[in-house]
Amino acid sequence: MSGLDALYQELILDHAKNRRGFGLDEPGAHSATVHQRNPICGDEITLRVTTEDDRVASVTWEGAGCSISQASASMLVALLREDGGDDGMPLPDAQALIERFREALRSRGKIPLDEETFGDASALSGVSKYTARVKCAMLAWVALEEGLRQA
Amino acid sequence: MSGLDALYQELILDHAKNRRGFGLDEPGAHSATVHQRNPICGDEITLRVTTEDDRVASVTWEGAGCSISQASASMLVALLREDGGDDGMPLPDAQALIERFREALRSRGKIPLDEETFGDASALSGVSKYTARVKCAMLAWVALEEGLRQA
Amino acid sequence: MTLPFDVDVVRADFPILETEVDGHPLVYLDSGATSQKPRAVLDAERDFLSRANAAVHRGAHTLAAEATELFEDARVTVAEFVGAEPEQIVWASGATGGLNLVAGSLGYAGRLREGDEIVVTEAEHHANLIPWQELARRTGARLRHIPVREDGTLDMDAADSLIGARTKVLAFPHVSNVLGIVNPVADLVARAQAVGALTVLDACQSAPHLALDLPASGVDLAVFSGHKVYGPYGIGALWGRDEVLDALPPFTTGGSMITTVTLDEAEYLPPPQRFEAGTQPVSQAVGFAAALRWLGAQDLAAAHAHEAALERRMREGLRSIPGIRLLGDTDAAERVALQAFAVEGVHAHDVGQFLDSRGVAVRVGHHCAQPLHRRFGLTASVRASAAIHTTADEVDTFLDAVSGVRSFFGAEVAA
Amino acid sequence: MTLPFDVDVVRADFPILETEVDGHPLVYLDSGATSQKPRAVLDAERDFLSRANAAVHRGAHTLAAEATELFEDARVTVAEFVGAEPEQIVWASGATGGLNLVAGSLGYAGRLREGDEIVVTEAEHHANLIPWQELARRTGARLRHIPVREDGTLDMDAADSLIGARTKVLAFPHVSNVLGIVNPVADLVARAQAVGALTVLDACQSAPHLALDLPASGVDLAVFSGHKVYGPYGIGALWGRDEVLDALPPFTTGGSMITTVTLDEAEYLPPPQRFEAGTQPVSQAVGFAAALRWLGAQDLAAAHAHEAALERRMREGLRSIPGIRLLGDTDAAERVALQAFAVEGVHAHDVGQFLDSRGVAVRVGHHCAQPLHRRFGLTASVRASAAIHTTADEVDTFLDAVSGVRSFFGAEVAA
Ligand SMILES: Cc1ncc(COP(=O)(O)O)c(C=O)c1O
Ligand SMILES: Cc1ncc(COP(=O)(O)O)c(C=O)c1O
Repeated sequence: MSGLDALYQELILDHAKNRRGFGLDEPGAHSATVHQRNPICGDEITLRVTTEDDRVASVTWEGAGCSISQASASMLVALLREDGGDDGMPLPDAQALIERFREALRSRGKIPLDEETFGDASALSGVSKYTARVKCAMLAWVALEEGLRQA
Repeated sequence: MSGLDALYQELILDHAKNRRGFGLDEPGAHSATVHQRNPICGDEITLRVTTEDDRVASVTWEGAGCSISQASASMLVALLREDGGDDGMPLPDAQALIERFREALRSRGKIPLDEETFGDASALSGVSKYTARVKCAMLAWVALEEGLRQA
Repeated sequence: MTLPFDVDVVRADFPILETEVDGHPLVYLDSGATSQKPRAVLDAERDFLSRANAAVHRGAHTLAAEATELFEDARVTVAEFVGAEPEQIVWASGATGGLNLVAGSLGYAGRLREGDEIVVTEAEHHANLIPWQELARRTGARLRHIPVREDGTLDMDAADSLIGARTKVLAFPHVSNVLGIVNPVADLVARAQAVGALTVLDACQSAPHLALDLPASGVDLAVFSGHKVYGPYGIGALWGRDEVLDALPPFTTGGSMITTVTLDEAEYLPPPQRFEAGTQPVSQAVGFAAALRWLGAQDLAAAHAHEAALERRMREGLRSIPGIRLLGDTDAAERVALQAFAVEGVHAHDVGQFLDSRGVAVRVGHHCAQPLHRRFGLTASVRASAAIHTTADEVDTFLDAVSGVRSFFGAEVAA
Repeated sequence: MTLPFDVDVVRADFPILETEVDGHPLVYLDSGATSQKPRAVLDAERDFLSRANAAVHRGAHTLAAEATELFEDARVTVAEFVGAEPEQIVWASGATGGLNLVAGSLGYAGRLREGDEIVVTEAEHHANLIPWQELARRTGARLRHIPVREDGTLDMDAADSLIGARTKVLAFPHVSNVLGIVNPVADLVARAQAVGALTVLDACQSAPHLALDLPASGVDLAVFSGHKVYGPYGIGALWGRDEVLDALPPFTTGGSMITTVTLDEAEYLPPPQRFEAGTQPVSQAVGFAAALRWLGAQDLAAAHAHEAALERRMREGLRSIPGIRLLGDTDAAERVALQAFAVEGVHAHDVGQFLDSRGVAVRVGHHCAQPLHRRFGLTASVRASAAIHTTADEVDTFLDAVSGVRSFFGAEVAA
């Protein structure tokens, strides 16, 4: 697999086109809406997180950007939905997930994202070799981190 | 003669100690008093020129600085006194002299100052090889040039 | 000595062009962001630092005298490059530094007040926009903008009504760093002169490609960066007419720009020193001059023809690829070989990544021109910019790569 | 890896030290003005420019990513050198650029007004004096000065009464570039903190010679220049505490320091980017970091001991020559190996010329410290300043040359 194909796996191009969680839902009692921006390339995201009983009840978002940033946001939503089940993911788990994701992406290819933990998002492993693209992949995750702090 | 001895000829050290024209005389009907400064080394000169009938009647000065700047001012006065005789040097001659002096000093050693024209000041020929010192030697001459413009 | 123009000979002067990216030869089409440096520049700086380095204008010792001479000779070379006198050249850290100096100094001088107007264009690089925004905010002046038409040219009718009695400053780019179009300097200057406004030219993108005669251009002040004209980072030039520079107070202060300093007060030297506080980028000035001498030794008429051919090849090639939208697509204006474009259905960042995998280095993003992108309904675009060392083959490699973008990303081709 | 300290090994790293002046080996005692550059610095810059050069923070292509990494790594290296975090390091064109940034930004922020006071010392370099004069003039604040005593130390009693409730800023040199004396940073900071004043440290002359821990020093902001720490021209560092930098608006504006820009308004990035408008001196940052890494690889304890021995040898040697007057002649304070002096009956410029004829490069003039010279009744002095590569033999050559000055110029020896 060439470098480019490793970076842009099918799964990524698919998530970039069919974006899970795209479109903000109505805010709940414990909601935070966060705007994040990558000043270098102009990528933007508005992410809304709603918590209930110390769990992530819902995450939705809107925004524009490169396929990596769009796919990453979509994959984040998919992951939270799958792993959280009907009750939603406990907040500490979500925070830990973001932390591990960041660590892997900053590892310059040394720490892969395992599929067991990260689901579809594990396809983003290849990004960590492209230091200029790490911020794209992190955008939604940083927005969620900030949202959890506020919600 | 070493470079240093060529730069600091006896005549220069003598003029630097026994400064001709040092001490400002009373201004006349057509006098100008000019202040010049070399901001790099702090050399300063205040020069007063009095003209009469389109001739340089008198030049006096005060100031502090390196031996080159002091000697050059002293030699300028000596030259004007000798060549000007009792009536003083005609203004166009003085202006031409300053112009030729500048040209020689900026020539990087290519144009010497001949003794016939420049008298004692011809000992300043060596300065033209030391670009950082040209300004020191020019100080009084530039002040006179400015003074003649104003007087 | 002028060399006959041979792009392969030119290329041999640039060590970095031997680089490979991912197994592909580097195709550097990002000279609009920063140019590569010929060996002559690297050598000049290193030689200076290994042989003559010393603080300039401050010492009597041999090294200091030699360094001062090389430094002032560099000013002469830069002045000659733009047809000016050395006393009219102020060293700045770059174009941004020069523009901030001008705007900041006008502010300190109290030259603008409420009711006054500053006119710029919609096509500004942020460096020629934000300093004027800040100046306007501080002084109460109003900032106005000459709109850009759909084809990328300036709306000169609008300029006519915008530039008037209240206009105190007109600042504009010689060549926009996104559109590549040469703006009508003489027309703009004529309008400004009619109302007595100061003109400031951003010559960043023209200096590497066009012959400049700044005094003849009619503008009052102009800036350009060394690092975009094959020279070092950290240095640029501000040129100004004698009487214009004379009337400006210093923007920054410190050593080497003064005559007398007491604890409470300082007197300043005349230009250019008045604007050059502190230790100057000496080796960079020497390298900057080496770059301009290197450039001046080329057959520039042939080089310009070469670049013009690249420009046409690039633009026509892009036009023929489906789903490509050119920014500033006009044949009606003179241009430099720099073209921004958008690919339908694919984000600029992804386009850049794809091209990079073929060894092609382009710039993606807003290129420090957000308002201009907004005017075209975009947040980002892709920009290819050529230099004197670019070949037709490189342009073809670039075009071939662009042709493959949409299918790689599965973007549907519009009907 | 730390090398055992051997001055000959160190010297071999500096190509320029092989230079001859007038048939004499160069004895470079002007490092206080600008330091010479070790080969590691020349190589790092050249290597960067030949291999990885591209605009940073602006491109997605491979070269741009590599350049960005090297550039940000350089920031980490500079931060480590002063014990700080990378986000606290702002690139400036030099110390002068950094000090103007601070003074200018405080002015734009409206942080000073009539009745406020700015305190500096009588021993300032013009770079840490004139920007404060200008700020005072613009805001109506008053500029006050801690006097220097006859022995060159600061009059701390006067400082006590000067620093009070009105004091908003206290700016002072870590080491004066004329006196070589290390000022009592902790004492001064304590007085400023007691009244809530901002402290600004000019670390130009300490950075090359002393271990710096800026966060621990207690000051709020500090500056130093790359070219005085064995690094390139055109770059320096401003360090600031997070909350201090956070509260400052930008001084210059342009590309790469913004988030959103419209035609009328711009939003700025947090520090350090907020203060870094325009293309940064990228290769210089890389060279600056190479200089600090080169320095850090030496046995610094041994190097400092070496320099301390040179300092004593120089000062004691000068003291023993008749007709020499030392500026700041005290054993009571810590010092660096930098000594200014006057020769009775001989102008500094002539002294410098004489030393130059023996290959000895020193600085003559007011060293951008006119008020301090005036305080000692002088307009000019001679300054010898050593570096890590200076040898005891070189100091002896210098002393021997100084001994011959007065007889050459026929200055009578005072009784
Ligand atoms: C104590 C001190 N402060 C400030 C400066 C100014 O530094 P630069 O000229 O590198 O900006 C210098 C050196 O010139 C200095 O010695
Ligand atoms: C048109 C234009 N103006 C100004 C600038 C700013 O130049 P610099 O970043 O070198 O200061 C640039 C390049 O970045 C430019 O292309």
